[in-house]
Amino acid sequence: MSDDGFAEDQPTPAEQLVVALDGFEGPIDMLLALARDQKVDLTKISILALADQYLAFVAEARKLRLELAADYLVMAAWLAYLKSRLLIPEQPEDEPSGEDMAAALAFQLQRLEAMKGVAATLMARPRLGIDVFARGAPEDLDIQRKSVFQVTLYDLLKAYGDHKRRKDASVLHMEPLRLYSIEDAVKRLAEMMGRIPDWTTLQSFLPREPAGSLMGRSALAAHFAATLELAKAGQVELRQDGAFGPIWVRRARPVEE
Amino acid sequence: MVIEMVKDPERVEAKIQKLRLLEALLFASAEPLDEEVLGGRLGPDADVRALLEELRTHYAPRGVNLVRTGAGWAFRTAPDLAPLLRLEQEVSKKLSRAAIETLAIVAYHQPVTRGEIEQIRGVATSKGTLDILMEHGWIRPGRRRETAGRPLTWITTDHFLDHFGLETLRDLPGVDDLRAAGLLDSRPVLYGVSAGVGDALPSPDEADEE
Amino acid sequence: MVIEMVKDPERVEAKIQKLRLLEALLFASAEPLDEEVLGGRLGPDADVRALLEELRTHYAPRGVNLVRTGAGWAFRTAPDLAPLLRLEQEVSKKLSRAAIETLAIVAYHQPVTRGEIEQIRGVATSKGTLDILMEHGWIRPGRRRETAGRPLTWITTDHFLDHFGLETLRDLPGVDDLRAAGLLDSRPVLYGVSAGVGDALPSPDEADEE
Repeated sequence: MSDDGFAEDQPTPAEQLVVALDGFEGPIDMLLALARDQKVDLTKISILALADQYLAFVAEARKLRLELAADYLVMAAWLAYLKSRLLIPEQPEDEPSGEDMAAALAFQLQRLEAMKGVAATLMARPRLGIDVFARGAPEDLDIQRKSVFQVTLYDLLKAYGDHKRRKDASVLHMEPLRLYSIEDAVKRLAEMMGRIPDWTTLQSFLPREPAGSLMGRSALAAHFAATLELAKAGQVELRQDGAFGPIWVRRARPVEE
Repeated sequence: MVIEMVKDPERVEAKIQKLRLLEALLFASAEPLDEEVLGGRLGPDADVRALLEELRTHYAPRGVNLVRTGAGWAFRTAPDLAPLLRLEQEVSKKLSRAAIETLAIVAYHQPVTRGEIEQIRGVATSKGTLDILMEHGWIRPGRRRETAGRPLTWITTDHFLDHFGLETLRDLPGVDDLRAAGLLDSRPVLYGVSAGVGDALPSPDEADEE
Repeated sequence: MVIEMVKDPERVEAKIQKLRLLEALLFASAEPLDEEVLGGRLGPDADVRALLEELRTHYAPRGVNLVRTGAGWAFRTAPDLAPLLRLEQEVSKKLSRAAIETLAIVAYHQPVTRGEIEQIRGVATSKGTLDILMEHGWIRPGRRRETAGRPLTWITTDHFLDHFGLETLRDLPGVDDLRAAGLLDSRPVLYGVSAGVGDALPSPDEADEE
């Protein structure tokens, strides 16, 4: 990208990604963009290289103190884990294997790429009302009308949706105190933990809230209490390397032996 | 297409393209088009009148004719076919919003009595609304409710399913499906903030007011 | 008109009349007409399919073509004239990237649940995406999937075929290659970004009613 002699002024791919973050529809979409940059057939993509690029992006975003959505962080943790699985010799009891995980991710990227491709092809077709036209002055014939009234399923569903909304709006609701509940945090953590097999900081699981705001503080408190609940239930393990140090969480391993 | 004594293949091709464009323009237009407008679309070197006459000749024996009306040129179905086409006098009507909503409520809440429909909608239902839906074959009376006054209930018909392309009533999208599809705008989530709904979170200002 | 080996002048005349009527019926309607409806108008002894094929052949080189789309047949301007006709049309509303991708996934993976769409795209479907596609008349709810939770599926409509100039879903560009490559498999993947999250969380309604 930089044979013009100004290589040092060129932003790194990770910096470019941070700038373009708004253009992506989530981490998979971004991974696909990174994969395209490898300029090889998606079936021959190096998942390892891809993981490195993605982790570099997250590191760069952190350096710029950019708030990343939880999905991006979960993906980073997952890719870091995948990378370790790919680099360390496979243990027979590991299921699924690192190769299987990499293949599944490659498949997901190929499938999304295929859909983006056909979406573009579809939209490039001659379209009715834009490229191709129907009879401009139809003559009103008694041909196909099974019904005098023209009502579509959309009209019907929209009417019901509108009715429901009006009805909801007319009921007075007492606004509950806006706090993060422990129940929600437990649900949220349990769901996210299912996808991250290795030690991760509690901080990275927190929803995006301004630090110090009431929501931010209640989210932290609720998630901390939730990890204790989950640890008590034997679903997660907790670790803290020193006082005031980060709290690490991981999914509980089956007891060995 | 009738091609006159033009021998140069390129000119023949150009003429055919002009005739095709003329045909498409006249077909797609909602209004008759006059020769000036058509000339503007065909280019300065087109003999619009001659091309129109050629099209008119081509279509004269067919089921669709090219006719010249006061304002311009237009395709019309051949007049001799009118009795076979049975032009429909009645213009399709739009169903009132109240009627669509009532139909939706019968569909979702059936069997449902008129009193219940009114309770659900929060307004009185005119007798005419249910009559229109029934005349149309979308709803029919069901069993009487075994309560005081034994009120009649209303249910949807097979014709209802047919009209809306549903195989069974179970295929009607549920409230959650409607919300997910965006047909039921829900209020912002105030409580139970969870992953994936980041957009709906209250702004920090609001949150601090408590 | 191409007249086959029919010698009896009366039969020739009857056939020409049927072709003319068919032409007029199709021409008069902006919406596709299905063979059943056309057959009902032409009478029991008409071979509707053969007559339609004859008309299609006649119109193939012209500026207006007879096309088959979904269950019906309709006259449409020839696609190659698009650049010359497009002048008249106002700028169409631009669809979001999410909406276009979602439409392609419904088209190629149908019947497909919202959860599967999210698995494939790797993000939650924002409210309004399916709504917009449905408002365009391109997708509609299909049957519920007979699995846990009986999720609603989405399918494309005949109008989708008409809008994109497709005769059947088999004519979707590249569909055979994608199927052969296994890319039309909507199975969940190991890394499910958003699918599943929605199911595990309380719906806004439940959360609000506390």
